[in-house]
Amino acid sequence: MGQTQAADALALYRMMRLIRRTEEILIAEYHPANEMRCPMHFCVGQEAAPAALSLQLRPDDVIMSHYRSHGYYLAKGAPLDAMIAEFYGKATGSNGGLAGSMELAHHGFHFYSGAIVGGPLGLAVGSAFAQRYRRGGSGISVAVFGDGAMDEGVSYEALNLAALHRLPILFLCENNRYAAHTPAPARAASHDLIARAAAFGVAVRRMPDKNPLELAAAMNVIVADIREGRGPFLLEVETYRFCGHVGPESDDHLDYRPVAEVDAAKASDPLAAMLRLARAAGVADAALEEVDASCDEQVWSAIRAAKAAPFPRFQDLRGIEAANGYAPVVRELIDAAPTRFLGGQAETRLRPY
Amino acid sequence: MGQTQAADALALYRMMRLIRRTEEILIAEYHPANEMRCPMHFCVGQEAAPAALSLQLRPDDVIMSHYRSHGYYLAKGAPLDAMIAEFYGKATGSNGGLAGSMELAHHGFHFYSGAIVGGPLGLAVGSAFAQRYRRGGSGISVAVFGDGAMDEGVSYEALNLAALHRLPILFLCENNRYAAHTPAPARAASHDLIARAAAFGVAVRRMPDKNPLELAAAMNVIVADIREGRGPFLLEVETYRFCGHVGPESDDHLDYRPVAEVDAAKASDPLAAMLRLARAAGVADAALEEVDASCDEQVWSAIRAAKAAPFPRFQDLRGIEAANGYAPVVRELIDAAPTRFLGGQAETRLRPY
Amino acid sequence: MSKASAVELASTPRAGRATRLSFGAAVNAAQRQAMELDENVFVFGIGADGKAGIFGSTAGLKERFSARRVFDTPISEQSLTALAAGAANAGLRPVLVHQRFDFLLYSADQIANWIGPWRYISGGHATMPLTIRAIVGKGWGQGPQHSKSLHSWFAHLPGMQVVMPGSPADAKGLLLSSIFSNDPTLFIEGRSLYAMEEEVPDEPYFIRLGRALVRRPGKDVTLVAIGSLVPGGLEAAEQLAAERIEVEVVDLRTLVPLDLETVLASVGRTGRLVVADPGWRDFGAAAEVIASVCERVGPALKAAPQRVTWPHRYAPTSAPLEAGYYPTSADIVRACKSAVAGI
Amino acid sequence: MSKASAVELASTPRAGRATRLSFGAAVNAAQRQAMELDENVFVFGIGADGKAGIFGSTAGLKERFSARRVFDTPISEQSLTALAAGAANAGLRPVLVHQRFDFLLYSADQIANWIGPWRYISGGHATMPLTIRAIVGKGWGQGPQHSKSLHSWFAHLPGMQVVMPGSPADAKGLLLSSIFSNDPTLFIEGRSLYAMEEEVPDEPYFIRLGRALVRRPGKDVTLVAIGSLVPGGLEAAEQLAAERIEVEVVDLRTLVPLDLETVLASVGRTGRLVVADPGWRDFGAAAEVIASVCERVGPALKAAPQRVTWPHRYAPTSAPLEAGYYPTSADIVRACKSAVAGI
Ligand SMILES: Cc1ncc(C[n+]2csc(CCOP(=O)(O)OP(=O)(O)O)c2C)c(N)n1
Ligand SMILES: Cc1ncc(C[n+]2csc(CCOP(=O)(O)OP(=O)(O)O)c2C)c(N)n1
Ligand SMILES: [Mg+2]
Ligand SMILES: [Mg+2]
Repeated sequence: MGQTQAADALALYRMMRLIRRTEEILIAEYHPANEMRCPMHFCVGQEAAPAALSLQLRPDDVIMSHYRSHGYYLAKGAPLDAMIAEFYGKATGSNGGLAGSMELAHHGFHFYSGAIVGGPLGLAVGSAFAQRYRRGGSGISVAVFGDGAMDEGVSYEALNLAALHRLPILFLCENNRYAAHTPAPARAASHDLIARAAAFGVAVRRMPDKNPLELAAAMNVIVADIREGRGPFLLEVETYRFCGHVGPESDDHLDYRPVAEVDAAKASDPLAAMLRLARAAGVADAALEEVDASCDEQVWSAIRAAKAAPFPRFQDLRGIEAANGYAPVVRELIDAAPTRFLGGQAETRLRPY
Repeated sequence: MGQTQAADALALYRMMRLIRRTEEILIAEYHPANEMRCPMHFCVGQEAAPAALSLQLRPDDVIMSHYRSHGYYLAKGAPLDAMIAEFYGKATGSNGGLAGSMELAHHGFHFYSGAIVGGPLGLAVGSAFAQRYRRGGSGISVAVFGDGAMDEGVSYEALNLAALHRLPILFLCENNRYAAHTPAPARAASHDLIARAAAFGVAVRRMPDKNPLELAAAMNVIVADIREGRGPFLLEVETYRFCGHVGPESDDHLDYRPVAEVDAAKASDPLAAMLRLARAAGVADAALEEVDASCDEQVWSAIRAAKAAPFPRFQDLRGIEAANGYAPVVRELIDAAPTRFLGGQAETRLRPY
Repeated sequence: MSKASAVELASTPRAGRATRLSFGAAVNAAQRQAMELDENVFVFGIGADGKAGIFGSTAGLKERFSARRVFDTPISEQSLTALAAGAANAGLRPVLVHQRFDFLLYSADQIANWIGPWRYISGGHATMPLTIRAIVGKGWGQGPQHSKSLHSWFAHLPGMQVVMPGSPADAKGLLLSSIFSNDPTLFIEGRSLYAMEEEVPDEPYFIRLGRALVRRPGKDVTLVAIGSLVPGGLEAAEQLAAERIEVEVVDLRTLVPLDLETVLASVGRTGRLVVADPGWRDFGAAAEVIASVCERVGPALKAAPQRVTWPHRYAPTSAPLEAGYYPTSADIVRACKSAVAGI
Repeated sequence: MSKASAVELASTPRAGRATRLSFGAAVNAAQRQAMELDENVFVFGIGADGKAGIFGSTAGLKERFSARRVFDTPISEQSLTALAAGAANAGLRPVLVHQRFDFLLYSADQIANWIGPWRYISGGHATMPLTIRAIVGKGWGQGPQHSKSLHSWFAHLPGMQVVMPGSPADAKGLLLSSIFSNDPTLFIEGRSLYAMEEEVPDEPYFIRLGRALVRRPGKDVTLVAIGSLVPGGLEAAEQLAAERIEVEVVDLRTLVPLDLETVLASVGRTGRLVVADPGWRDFGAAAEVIASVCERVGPALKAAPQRVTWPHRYAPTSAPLEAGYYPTSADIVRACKSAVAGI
């Protein structure tokens, strides 16, 4: 137990630290370089949830995330280089430079995201449906979204469908108290988000992110239940965004959240807490230092690679856009009997009109 | 109290009976006449809720209803003649023959309906918003919808908005256990509809419709609270549809609901209950018989008038479609200084491009 | 404009047995065979598993394939569409059915913001092989909320295919191709076509998306007919033949991909263009056909192109107003005549 | 085609003082004055009451008019649109703001199924005087979900007005008219126009919806320019003037009502048509302009009409791809030249 605890603590610290440093370095690089030409939503302060999730996931699991997605991309194990290249708009990006940060995806790693609030919930219902439909596998789908997504009607449809079909899906709601610059009280009279999900028959729980080890332990049980077919679960994680809503700049000059609130949140930084927990769990200082150094090196190396990589070419877009053809099963049929694939038909006199 | 009770009982019986007979006579007339050429959703068996509501409403209240609306149209006090003329597609219809049954409305009486499931909730939020915005008045808005509308995401947005703005709105959900031919278990894992609304901070209650007097008494308290600014309320009425989902035909041959269930529901007909309750409250038989006779006469007289009325003319549509002009405040400005209403402008060289 | 090239009717011979089927039955058969061919195909939508089976188009499928692959749903168009999208991305081939086109408007966000861009946005890695069937109501007072056909909306979205069959045999072959296409497809069925019958090959067959069909040759005017106006177009052509006006009827079959080649070849022969489109006039699909042709042939047309569409208003419910609302073969006859006269 | 009639520039003199304003400031001023003129006007949307004020377009309004009339919202596009509709039916004049056009797609049902048909369906009794402002993102990697402009979708709906200003002064006058129009209006603002400055009259004024503006006379080719492509169109015309090609620039201002009269009069003079439309090419707004013109003048055109639009694909994020994506004045120059050459 002590050993697992230490291993988990190290893994959690490693992932949180990687996410934090990725964001910090990108923020620092954004303007001076002026080469990342896409809106980016950073997750500084919100690293605990993706890190805790990363310990639970398998390759055949699927993540459908909102746009504040960098942490979840990394949590799914997708390559940092391809992510940063994507931000630089390079051909080596995980989407070939077409998506940028807001619609970051890595198909091979079953990771997807998008800017439209509320979208991920329904899509994850679809991938969970496919996982269940196929039988055999024990893959699960994770929908990641902010508290703002709980304003959108589609989210309730998705919760209902998931419960109705008892799908293997984790709804992971990051409640950072704000939707962009709109505080919760301007968006609802009642803020008990898990009560809303529970009313549809979805199992629920609310947890703070101040102790990432506990968060990971809770997720471990939840995900195991989901894998075993006990149906969907909504986990609301109470968290806080240290950085601005979008872009590398702080937006605190817009006075949409109290200074004291921001300060208090930063003072109880989950990453700092994780560092303490790791030490307490017996992780050696050397290991922690190695993590710190390696995270920075990974990020810088990805940035160097991204800068050196070629841009995609305009002419390649046509290939992507061209119709994508037909399923193999049909292509076989066509080969077997080409006449079945009718380009046209004999003149037809239709009756009755 | 006894006198009020008797008066209420008579009024309830009158409205329920009028709705029932309207539906029954229209059902009988539909095919033989073949002159009502529009899909119609009858509400036989579901008369208690509209009748109970009718006792609470004032002229400046607004109803936004789903398509199973005939009872609510009458409950709002709108004229029967104009409704039946609308079904016959006549110029004297409340919508000039454009709407038929599915989008029945009477603007003068602030009654509206439509076929798209879920629509009425958001629209009623809008009219309630206007009622509150204007101050002074004590008008309320009523959204009427079936249990099926609780499948649509937009409904949760509407509940949330109503609670957020503490709007004067009654959400009246007729739970007849089916959405068209789809039973509740095929639509949700959890059927506690009021729990869903309560999670948004909306006050809620669930009631059967077997005792219309009790239903009306409960609505009376609820509506008074809403008028006094205590915020939105969702009342779920447990009811049952005796007729087919759409059209004059029964659809029970489609085997979507158990015969025993249908029979049991019909055996505890709320209209029959209301008749007993009225007698018990001391309403004289003569008064009840007068109601019966007068209801039939009203419906037949409306049908005769509808048949005799002219059809709308195709050329009149253009007038309705033409742009509807501008607000009086602007028209005054234009009259005062016509040059302010610029048909064009001097050539403009725009910079920067 | 040259009239040199002879009319080429595509006339691949059909092998095997055929059965006289209604449009609805042909749609049903296509889904049945698609599900037989591929375990990944499933069909869902409000009423999909009921005895009535969405005007018969899904009747019997649940009994044949079980509730796992054919199921009823809550009234949740948005998330049902998202379910289809998520499942398609995972390799399934969902068929989502809407009894009325109007209902799918709830899912415009899912289609325009997610499904349309999905493959492109992924850099070409992901795919989205789903089919959305939408039935367009017509007549008996369907009115403003049960008779819309916004096919031009979805044809305007890059990445979406839009299919509009005009006959039972086409419905079957085009639906099979839609289901097995690797791109998302909106498949639009005119309710008024449902009773139409035709010989339909028994075997599964596939009509390549993006191939218009010259249903009738003619040298005087090209009539591009779409979906539920195909029968009226053929009727008009027959009537006009009696008056020695030869109409070439091009059944467009799919709005996207748009087979402009076939249309241009026909207009090249006739020099005149009429488009019959079962939708609203302004900013609709007919405008695209006309604009595409005019861009390419410009002043070479012999007469101004014409549109025969629904008038630019919502369908009124009152029976006489409704009767005057929908264009008929007589309207197409009139348009063709004026095109021919307007040399 | 006759060239007889001289160019008539609409040139009503402006009375009173004017101030140099950006497009965003002009939009802000229009709302402020509308709220001053009429207590029934209110403004809401995500971020509407914030310090940033939706790119400045609503900044200061809450301070001036209180939270009752200017307020922030949950992320609930569907019900916000329905709120506007219900309130408008009751006689208020709501202005609902979307930071990005893409977000309003959630409310396509409310617009197409309820708002568009509302007045008509009521037999003409009810009204729906609401305005939906939608800002179209452009550049800096806005990508597929932040840069759509589906103006043609809503122009296709009977009962909807669609307004697309191309300059600050027009933005103010058209927005005031939209707000005080008794019909529902979609008001589309190019984000790329926000910094553009112009003299804008201080007083409230109203530009009648459905009046296109000839911004520059020219005898060789008619350029119909829409919304954010108006500046590029004028720039192209200026460049071409140096090469002795005189472009008549018609700023369409509103898609619905469509001022075909002004367009036809111009094409009557020039015989050539290029349409610059800031949206996707296929089944888009430019097709309607071309089809409407060709229907009426047909073979009388001197050259094939042309479209300058966004390519028919989603906006790519990568900077060089994005730079190649949006049409520029150079593309308009090319189209006009080829129209003139293609006699
Ligand atoms: C449908 C839609 N409406 C509005 C927006 C604009 N928007 C972008 S982020 C955001 C706030 C979302 O807040 P939340 O879901 O809590 O996530 P957070 O940013 O706090 O992580 C909004 C309103 C959007 N992207 N999509
Ligand atoms: C958006 C939408 N989807 C589907 C339909 C088709 N439809 C018409 S009525 C109905 C059932 C509605 O059930 P419920 O709300 O319970 O009302 P009830 O008919 O039982 O009174 C359905 C699915 C519709 N009208 N609108
Ligand atoms: Mg948030
Ligand atoms: Mg029901």
